[in-house]
Amino acid sequence: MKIKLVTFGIAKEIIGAPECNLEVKVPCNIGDLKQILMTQYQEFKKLQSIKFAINENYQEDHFLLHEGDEVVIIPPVSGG
Amino acid sequence: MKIKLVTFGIAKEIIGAPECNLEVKVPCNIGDLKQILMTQYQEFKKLQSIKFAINENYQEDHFLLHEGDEVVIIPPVSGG
Amino acid sequence: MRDIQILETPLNTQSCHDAVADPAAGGIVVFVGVVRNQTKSRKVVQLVFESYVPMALKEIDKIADTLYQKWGILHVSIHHRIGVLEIGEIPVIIAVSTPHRQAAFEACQYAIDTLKKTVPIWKKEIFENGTVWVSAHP
Amino acid sequence: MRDIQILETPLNTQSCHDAVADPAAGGIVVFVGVVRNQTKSRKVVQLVFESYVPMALKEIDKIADTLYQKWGILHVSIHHRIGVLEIGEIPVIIAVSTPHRQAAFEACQYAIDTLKKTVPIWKKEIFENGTVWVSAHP
Repeated sequence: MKIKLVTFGIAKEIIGAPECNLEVKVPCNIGDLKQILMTQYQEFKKLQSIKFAINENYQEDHFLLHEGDEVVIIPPVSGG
Repeated sequence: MKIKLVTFGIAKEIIGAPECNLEVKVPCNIGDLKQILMTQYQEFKKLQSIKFAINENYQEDHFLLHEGDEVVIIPPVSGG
Repeated sequence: MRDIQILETPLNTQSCHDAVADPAAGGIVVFVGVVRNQTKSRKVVQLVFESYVPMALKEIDKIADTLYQKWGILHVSIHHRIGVLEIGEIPVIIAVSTPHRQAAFEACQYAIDTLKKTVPIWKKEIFENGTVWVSAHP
Repeated sequence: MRDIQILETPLNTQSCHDAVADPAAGGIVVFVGVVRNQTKSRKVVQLVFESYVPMALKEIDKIADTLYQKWGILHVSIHHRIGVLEIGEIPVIIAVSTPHRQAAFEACQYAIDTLKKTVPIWKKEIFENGTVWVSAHP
Protein backbone atom coordinates (compact mmCIF):
# COMPACT_ATOMS: atom_id res chain seq x y z
CA MET A 1 0.00 0.00 0.00
CA LYS A 2 1.04 3.62 -0.40
CA ILE A 3 1.48 6.06 2.48
CA LYS A 4 2.50 9.71 2.43
CA LEU A 5 5.45 10.95 4.48
CA VAL A 6 5.63 14.57 5.65
CA THR A 7 8.91 15.89 7.02
CA PHE A 8 10.21 18.78 9.11
CA GLY A 9 13.56 19.96 10.42
CA ILE A 10 16.44 17.58 9.99
CA ALA A 11 14.07 14.86 8.68
CA LYS A 12 13.33 17.07 5.70
CA GLU A 13 17.06 17.35 5.02
CA ILE A 14 17.59 13.60 5.36
CA ILE A 15 14.69 12.67 3.07
CA GLY A 16 15.50 15.60 0.78
CA ALA A 17 11.90 16.79 0.38
CA PRO A 18 9.07 18.14 2.55
CA GLU A 19 6.91 15.19 1.54
CA CYS A 20 7.07 11.98 -0.46
CA ASN A 21 5.13 8.78 -1.08
CA LEU A 22 6.33 5.41 0.19
CA GLU A 23 5.25 1.90 -0.83
CA VAL A 24 5.07 -0.47 2.17
CA LYS A 25 3.87 -4.08 2.69
CA VAL A 26 0.60 -4.80 4.50
CA PRO A 27 0.44 -4.96 7.51
CA CYS A 28 2.76 -2.13 8.48
CA ASN A 29 2.79 -0.34 11.81
CA ILE A 30 4.77 2.70 12.95
CA GLY A 31 7.53 0.46 14.30
CA ASP A 32 7.90 -1.20 10.91
CA LEU A 33 7.97 2.16 9.18
CA LYS A 34 10.75 3.30 11.51
CA GLN A 35 12.83 0.25 10.53
CA ILE A 36 12.24 0.85 6.82
CA LEU A 37 13.32 4.50 7.12
CA MET A 38 16.43 3.64 9.13
CA THR A 39 17.43 1.11 6.49
CA GLN A 40 16.76 3.42 3.55
CA TYR A 41 18.23 6.53 5.20
CA GLN A 42 21.15 5.69 7.50
CA GLU A 43 21.15 9.26 8.85
CA PHE A 44 17.98 8.52 10.83
CA LYS A 45 19.98 6.06 12.96
CA LYS A 46 22.15 8.90 14.19
CA LEU A 47 19.26 10.95 15.57
CA GLN A 48 18.61 11.21 19.28
CA SER A 49 15.07 9.98 18.70
CA ILE A 50 12.44 9.78 16.01
CA LYS A 51 8.69 9.96 16.53
CA PHE A 52 5.68 9.86 14.25
CA ALA A 53 2.39 11.72 14.15
CA ILE A 54 -0.87 10.91 12.40
CA ASN A 55 -3.78 13.32 12.41
CA GLU A 56 -1.68 15.75 14.47
CA ASN A 57 -1.14 13.28 17.32
CA TYR A 58 1.91 11.29 18.34
CA GLN A 59 1.46 7.56 17.68
CA GLU A 60 3.36 4.64 19.19
CA ASP A 61 5.14 1.73 17.43
CA HIS A 62 2.12 -0.60 17.49
CA PHE A 63 -0.12 1.88 15.61
CA LEU A 64 -1.26 0.20 12.37
CA LEU A 65 -1.02 2.17 9.12
CA HIS A 66 -3.62 2.24 6.39
CA GLU A 67 -3.52 2.97 2.66
CA GLY A 68 -3.22 6.69 2.08
CA ASP A 69 -2.24 7.58 5.66
CA GLU A 70 -0.29 10.78 6.04
CA VAL A 71 2.56 10.13 8.48
CA VAL A 72 4.54 13.06 9.83
CA ILE A 73 8.13 12.32 10.87
CA ILE A 74 8.96 14.18 14.09
CA PRO A 75 12.70 14.42 14.71
CA PRO A 76 13.83 15.64 18.19
CA VAL A 77 11.96 18.88 18.90
CA SER A 78 13.83 22.00 20.02
CA GLY A 79 11.33 24.81 20.41
CA GLY A 80 11.35 27.45 23.14
CA MET B 1 19.00 59.29 78.06
CA LYS B 2 16.79 60.34 75.20
CA ILE B 3 16.20 58.30 72.05
CA LYS B 4 14.05 59.04 69.04
CA LEU B 5 11.43 56.55 67.83
CA VAL B 6 10.30 56.49 64.19
CA THR B 7 7.19 54.53 63.26
CA PHE B 8 5.51 53.05 60.21
CA GLY B 9 2.34 51.09 59.44
CA ILE B 10 0.44 49.79 62.42
CA ALA B 11 3.20 50.98 64.80
CA LYS B 12 2.44 54.55 63.77
CA GLU B 13 -1.20 54.00 64.66
CA ILE B 14 -0.33 52.43 68.02
CA ILE B 15 2.09 55.20 69.02
CA GLY B 16 -0.17 57.80 67.45
CA ALA B 17 2.61 59.72 65.69
CA PRO B 18 5.22 59.13 62.97
CA GLU B 19 7.96 59.94 65.49
CA CYS B 20 8.44 60.75 69.16
CA ASN B 21 11.13 61.02 71.79
CA LEU B 22 11.48 58.53 74.63
CA GLU B 23 13.43 58.82 77.90
CA VAL B 24 15.10 55.51 78.84
CA LYS B 25 17.53 54.41 81.59
CA VAL B 26 21.18 53.68 80.77
CA PRO B 27 22.09 50.99 79.76
CA CYS B 28 19.25 50.12 77.41
CA ASN B 29 19.40 47.64 74.58
CA ILE B 30 16.85 46.82 71.87
CA GLY B 31 15.40 44.02 74.02
CA ASP B 32 14.85 46.48 76.91
CA LEU B 33 13.22 48.97 74.55
CA LYS B 34 10.86 46.27 73.30
CA GLN B 35 9.76 45.56 76.89
CA ILE B 36 9.23 49.26 77.60
CA LEU B 37 7.07 49.67 74.48
CA MET B 38 5.00 46.57 75.22
CA THR B 39 4.34 47.88 78.74
CA GLN B 40 3.46 51.41 77.63
CA TYR B 41 1.47 50.31 74.56
CA GLN B 42 -0.36 47.01 75.13
CA GLU B 43 -1.27 46.84 71.43
CA PHE B 44 2.33 45.93 70.59
CA LYS B 45 1.84 42.63 72.46
CA LYS B 46 -0.82 41.61 69.96
CA LEU B 47 1.45 41.96 66.93
CA GLN B 48 2.83 38.92 65.12
CA SER B 49 6.34 40.27 65.61
CA ILE B 50 8.16 43.51 66.17
CA LYS B 51 11.62 44.37 64.94
CA PHE B 52 13.87 47.41 65.16
CA ALA B 53 16.22 49.14 62.77
CA ILE B 54 19.05 51.58 63.40
CA ASN B 55 20.89 53.23 60.51
CA GLU B 56 18.63 51.39 58.06
CA ASN B 57 19.65 47.95 59.34
CA TYR B 58 17.80 45.42 61.46
CA GLN B 59 19.30 45.11 64.95
CA GLU B 60 18.93 42.27 67.46
CA ASP B 61 17.87 42.42 71.13
CA HIS B 62 21.44 42.70 72.47
CA PHE B 63 22.20 45.86 70.46
CA LEU B 64 23.03 48.69 72.91
CA LEU B 65 21.38 52.07 72.41
CA HIS B 66 23.08 55.44 72.77
CA GLU B 67 21.86 58.96 73.56
CA GLY B 68 20.16 60.43 70.51
CA ASP B 69 19.85 57.13 68.60
CA GLU B 70 17.07 57.06 66.04
CA VAL B 71 15.28 53.73 66.38
CA VAL B 72 12.80 52.67 63.71
CA ILE B 73 10.02 50.32 64.83
CA ILE B 74 9.39 47.67 62.16
CA PRO B 75 6.03 45.93 62.57
CA PRO B 76 5.42 42.79 60.44
CA VAL B 77 6.18 43.70 56.83
CA SER B 78 3.68 42.96 54.05
CA GLY B 79 5.11 44.28 50.80
CA GLY B 80 4.82 42.59 47.43
CA MET C 1 -8.55 33.25 28.66
CA ARG C 2 -6.41 30.79 26.72
CA ASP C 3 -4.29 32.70 24.24
CA ILE C 4 -2.17 30.34 22.14
CA GLN C 5 -0.45 31.64 19.03
CA ILE C 6 2.34 30.72 16.65
CA LEU C 7 3.49 33.87 14.92
CA GLU C 8 5.90 34.94 12.20
CA THR C 9 6.20 38.45 13.65
CA PRO C 10 8.10 39.72 16.73
CA LEU C 11 6.63 38.70 20.09
CA ASN C 12 5.69 41.20 22.76
CA THR C 13 5.97 40.61 26.51
CA GLN C 14 3.38 43.23 27.39
CA SER C 15 0.75 41.57 25.16
CA CYS C 16 1.12 38.23 26.91
CA HIS C 17 1.08 39.95 30.30
CA ASP C 18 -2.08 41.86 29.43
CA ALA C 19 -3.78 38.70 28.12
CA VAL C 20 -3.58 37.07 31.57
CA ALA C 21 -4.21 40.11 33.81
CA ASP C 22 -7.22 39.69 36.10
CA PRO C 23 -8.43 41.37 39.32
CA ALA C 24 -8.71 37.89 40.89
CA ALA C 25 -5.02 37.14 40.14
CA GLY C 26 -2.56 37.50 42.99
CA GLY C 27 0.42 36.87 40.75
CA ILE C 28 1.50 36.70 37.14
CA VAL C 29 4.65 34.89 36.08
CA VAL C 30 6.04 35.49 32.63
CA PHE C 31 8.81 33.47 31.02
CA VAL C 32 10.55 35.05 28.05
CA GLY C 33 12.94 32.95 25.99
CA VAL C 34 15.73 34.85 24.28
CA VAL C 35 17.97 33.90 21.36
CA ARG C 36 21.42 33.67 22.92
CA ASN C 37 24.54 34.82 21.15
CA GLN C 38 26.36 31.56 21.78
CA THR C 39 25.90 27.81 22.31
CA LYS C 40 28.76 25.88 23.90
CA SER C 41 30.98 28.89 23.20
CA ARG C 42 30.28 28.75 19.46
CA LYS C 43 29.00 32.06 18.11
CA VAL C 44 25.42 31.97 16.84
CA VAL C 45 24.62 34.36 13.99
CA GLN C 46 20.90 33.65 13.49
CA LEU C 47 18.27 31.06 14.30
CA VAL C 48 15.54 29.56 12.18
CA PHE C 49 12.44 28.11 13.83
CA GLU C 50 10.24 25.75 11.87
CA SER C 51 7.00 24.19 13.06
CA TYR C 52 4.34 21.67 12.16
CA VAL C 53 1.86 24.36 13.12
CA PRO C 54 -1.52 22.59 13.50
CA MET C 55 0.00 19.89 15.70
CA ALA C 56 2.11 22.42 17.63
CA LEU C 57 -1.06 24.37 18.50
CA LYS C 58 -2.70 21.12 19.60
CA GLU C 59 0.26 20.14 21.80
CA ILE C 60 0.43 23.60 23.39
CA ASP C 61 -3.29 23.29 24.02
CA LYS C 62 -2.65 20.06 25.96
CA ILE C 63 -0.11 21.94 28.09
CA ALA C 64 -2.74 24.60 28.80
CA ASP C 65 -5.23 21.88 29.80
CA THR C 66 -2.75 20.62 32.39
CA LEU C 67 -2.16 24.13 33.76
CA TYR C 68 -5.88 24.58 34.39
CA GLN C 69 -6.36 21.09 35.83
CA LYS C 70 -3.24 20.77 37.96
CA TRP C 71 -2.54 24.35 39.05
CA GLY C 72 -5.97 25.94 38.85
CA ILE C 73 -4.63 28.84 36.83
CA LEU C 74 -6.85 31.76 35.82
CA HIS C 75 -5.38 32.50 32.38
CA VAL C 76 -2.51 31.49 30.13
CA SER C 77 -0.89 33.11 27.13
CA ILE C 78 1.68 31.19 25.07
CA HIS C 79 3.19 32.77 21.98
CA HIS C 80 5.87 31.05 19.91
CA ARG C 81 7.59 32.66 16.97
CA ILE C 82 8.76 30.90 13.84
CA GLY C 83 10.96 32.00 10.94
CA VAL C 84 14.35 33.70 11.10
CA LEU C 85 15.33 35.28 14.43
CA GLU C 86 18.29 37.50 15.20
CA ILE C 87 20.33 37.39 18.44
CA GLY C 88 18.39 38.93 21.34
CA GLU C 89 15.00 38.31 19.74
CA ILE C 90 12.27 36.37 21.51
CA PRO C 91 11.24 32.88 20.32
CA VAL C 92 8.75 32.19 23.11
CA ILE C 93 6.72 33.92 25.82
CA ILE C 94 4.60 32.12 28.42
CA ALA C 95 2.46 34.13 30.85
CA VAL C 96 0.34 32.55 33.57
CA SER C 97 -1.90 34.15 36.18
CA THR C 98 -3.07 32.42 39.36
CA PRO C 99 -4.77 33.46 42.61
CA HIS C 100 -1.55 32.69 44.55
CA ARG C 101 1.97 33.22 43.26
CA GLN C 102 3.56 29.83 43.99
CA ALA C 103 1.22 28.11 41.52
CA ALA C 104 2.11 30.67 38.83
CA PHE C 105 5.83 29.89 39.13
CA GLU C 106 5.25 26.13 39.03
CA ALA C 107 2.76 26.26 36.17
CA CYS C 108 4.94 28.56 34.05
CA GLN C 109 7.99 26.39 34.56
CA TYR C 110 6.04 23.23 33.73
CA ALA C 111 4.77 24.91 30.56
CA ILE C 112 8.18 25.86 29.18
CA ASP C 113 9.79 22.53 30.23
CA THR C 114 7.00 20.56 28.53
CA LEU C 115 6.88 22.79 25.44
CA LYS C 116 10.55 22.05 24.86
CA LYS C 117 9.88 18.30 25.01
CA THR C 118 6.59 17.77 23.18
CA VAL C 119 5.75 20.62 20.82
CA PRO C 120 6.77 20.05 17.18
CA ILE C 121 8.96 23.09 16.69
CA TRP C 122 12.54 22.81 15.47
CA LYS C 123 15.40 25.23 15.91
CA LYS C 124 18.33 25.49 13.53
CA GLU C 125 21.34 27.41 14.69
CA ILE C 126 23.23 29.29 11.99
CA PHE C 127 26.92 29.69 12.80
CA GLU C 128 29.47 31.55 10.75
CA ASN C 129 30.69 28.26 9.31
CA GLY C 130 27.74 25.92 9.35
CA THR C 131 24.31 25.06 10.70
CA VAL C 132 22.99 22.67 13.37
CA TRP C 133 19.48 21.37 14.09
CA VAL C 134 19.44 21.74 17.87
CA SER C 135 19.02 18.50 19.89
CA ALA C 136 18.80 16.37 16.77
CA HIS C 137 21.83 14.25 17.64
CA PRO C 138 22.86 12.72 20.98
CA MET D 1 22.27 46.07 35.42
CA ARG D 2 20.72 46.37 38.87
CA ASP D 3 17.56 48.43 38.58
CA ILE D 4 15.93 48.91 42.00
CA GLN D 5 13.18 51.46 42.41
CA ILE D 6 10.39 52.39 44.80
CA LEU D 7 7.87 54.48 42.91
CA GLU D 8 4.67 56.38 43.55
CA THR D 9 3.55 56.00 39.95
CA PRO D 10 2.11 52.96 38.10
CA LEU D 11 4.58 50.17 37.38
CA ASN D 12 5.22 48.81 33.91
CA THR D 13 6.04 45.20 33.09
CA GLN D 14 7.71 46.04 29.80
CA SER D 15 10.15 48.46 31.51
CA CYS D 16 11.36 45.78 33.93
CA HIS D 17 11.61 43.27 31.09
CA ASP D 18 13.63 45.69 28.97
CA ALA D 19 15.93 46.50 31.89
CA VAL D 20 17.13 42.88 32.09
CA ALA D 21 17.19 41.98 28.37
CA ASP D 22 20.62 40.83 27.18
CA PRO D 23 21.91 38.85 24.16
CA ALA D 24 23.71 36.53 26.63
CA ALA D 25 20.45 35.72 28.44
CA GLY D 26 18.75 32.45 27.61
CA GLY D 27 15.74 33.27 29.72
CA ILE D 28 13.96 36.08 31.50
CA VAL D 29 11.45 35.42 34.26
CA VAL D 30 9.16 38.22 35.36
CA PHE D 31 6.95 38.11 38.44
CA VAL D 32 4.13 40.64 38.56
CA GLY D 33 2.18 41.08 41.80
CA VAL D 34 -1.41 42.21 41.39
CA VAL D 35 -3.81 43.79 43.89
CA ARG D 36 -6.51 41.16 44.30
CA ASN D 37 -10.18 42.01 44.68
CA GLN D 38 -10.56 39.89 47.79
CA THR D 39 -8.75 38.51 50.83
CA LYS D 40 -10.31 35.55 52.64
CA SER D 41 -13.57 36.29 50.79
CA ARG D 42 -13.74 39.84 52.14
CA LYS D 43 -14.01 42.44 49.36
CA VAL D 44 -11.01 44.76 49.07
CA VAL D 45 -11.75 48.28 47.83
CA GLN D 46 -8.26 49.79 47.77
CA LEU D 47 -4.79 49.21 49.15
CA VAL D 48 -2.29 51.60 50.65
CA PHE D 49 1.42 50.75 50.59
CA GLU D 50 3.77 52.57 52.93
CA SER D 51 7.55 52.13 53.11
CA TYR D 52 10.61 53.11 55.07
CA VAL D 53 12.16 53.89 51.71
CA PRO D 54 15.94 54.17 52.36
CA MET D 55 15.98 50.91 54.32
CA ALA D 56 13.66 49.20 51.82
CA LEU D 57 16.08 50.05 48.99
CA LYS D 58 18.95 48.68 51.10
CA GLU D 59 17.10 45.43 51.84
CA ILE D 60 16.14 44.96 48.18
CA ASP D 61 19.79 45.56 47.34
CA LYS D 62 20.75 42.67 49.66
CA ILE D 63 18.30 40.45 47.77
CA ALA D 64 19.95 41.48 44.49
CA ASP D 65 23.39 40.63 45.96
CA THR D 66 22.16 37.11 46.69
CA LEU D 67 20.75 36.71 43.17
CA TYR D 68 24.14 37.54 41.66
CA GLN D 69 26.10 35.39 44.11
CA LYS D 70 23.87 32.33 44.34
CA TRP D 71 22.26 32.15 40.88
CA GLY D 72 24.81 33.99 38.71
CA ILE D 73 22.11 36.16 37.21
CA LEU D 74 22.92 38.65 34.45
CA HIS D 75 20.52 41.45 35.44
CA VAL D 76 17.73 42.20 37.88
CA SER D 77 14.99 44.81 37.95
CA ILE D 78 12.81 45.21 41.06
CA HIS D 79 10.17 47.92 41.16
CA HIS D 80 7.83 48.38 44.12
CA ARG D 81 5.04 50.88 44.18
CA ILE D 82 3.82 52.79 47.24
CA GLY D 83 0.75 54.97 47.87
CA VAL D 84 -2.86 54.17 47.06
CA LEU D 85 -3.51 51.29 44.63
CA GLU D 86 -6.78 50.23 43.07
CA ILE D 87 -7.82 46.62 42.41
CA GLY D 88 -5.91 45.11 39.50
CA GLU D 89 -3.00 47.53 39.84
CA ILE D 90 0.56 46.32 40.27
CA PRO D 91 2.41 46.72 43.60
CA VAL D 92 5.57 44.87 42.57
CA ILE D 93 7.47 43.62 39.52
CA ILE D 94 10.62 41.50 39.64
CA ALA D 95 12.46 40.63 36.42
CA VAL D 96 15.57 38.46 36.30
CA SER D 97 17.68 37.36 33.36
CA THR D 98 20.08 34.40 33.42
CA PRO D 99 22.04 32.39 30.85
CA HIS D 100 19.84 29.32 31.57
CA ARG D 101 16.15 29.43 32.42
CA GLN D 102 16.03 27.25 35.54
CA ALA D 103 18.15 29.76 37.46
CA ALA D 104 15.85 32.61 36.41
CA PHE D 105 12.79 30.87 37.87
CA GLU D 106 14.56 30.06 41.14
CA ALA D 107 16.12 33.50 41.53
CA CYS D 108 12.86 35.32 40.78
CA GLN D 109 10.93 33.21 43.26
CA TYR D 110 13.59 33.69 45.94
CA ALA D 111 13.43 37.44 45.35
CA ILE D 112 9.67 37.79 45.82
CA ASP D 113 9.59 35.36 48.76
CA THR D 114 12.39 37.26 50.51
CA LEU D 115 11.03 40.69 49.66
CA LYS D 116 7.79 39.77 51.41
CA LYS D 117 9.74 38.77 54.54
CA THR D 118 12.46 41.36 54.92
CA VAL D 119 11.72 44.59 53.08
CA PRO D 120 10.13 47.35 55.22
CA ILE D 121 6.97 47.90 53.20
CA TRP D 122 3.53 47.72 54.74
CA LYS D 123 0.20 47.05 53.08
CA LYS D 124 -3.11 48.27 54.45
CA GLU D 125 -6.26 46.75 53.00
CA ILE D 126 -9.25 49.07 52.80
CA PHE D 127 -12.55 47.20 53.01
CA GLU D 128 -16.00 48.72 52.72
CA ASN D 129 -16.32 48.66 56.50
CA GLY D 130 -12.81 48.94 57.91
CA THR D 131 -9.07 48.65 57.31
CA VAL D 132 -6.45 46.03 58.13
CA TRP D 133 -2.65 46.20 58.19
CA VAL D 134 -1.84 42.93 56.42
CA SER D 135 0.14 40.33 58.45
CA ALA D 136 0.30 42.59 61.52
CA HIS D 137 -1.53 40.18 63.79
CA PRO D 138 -1.16 36.39 64.13
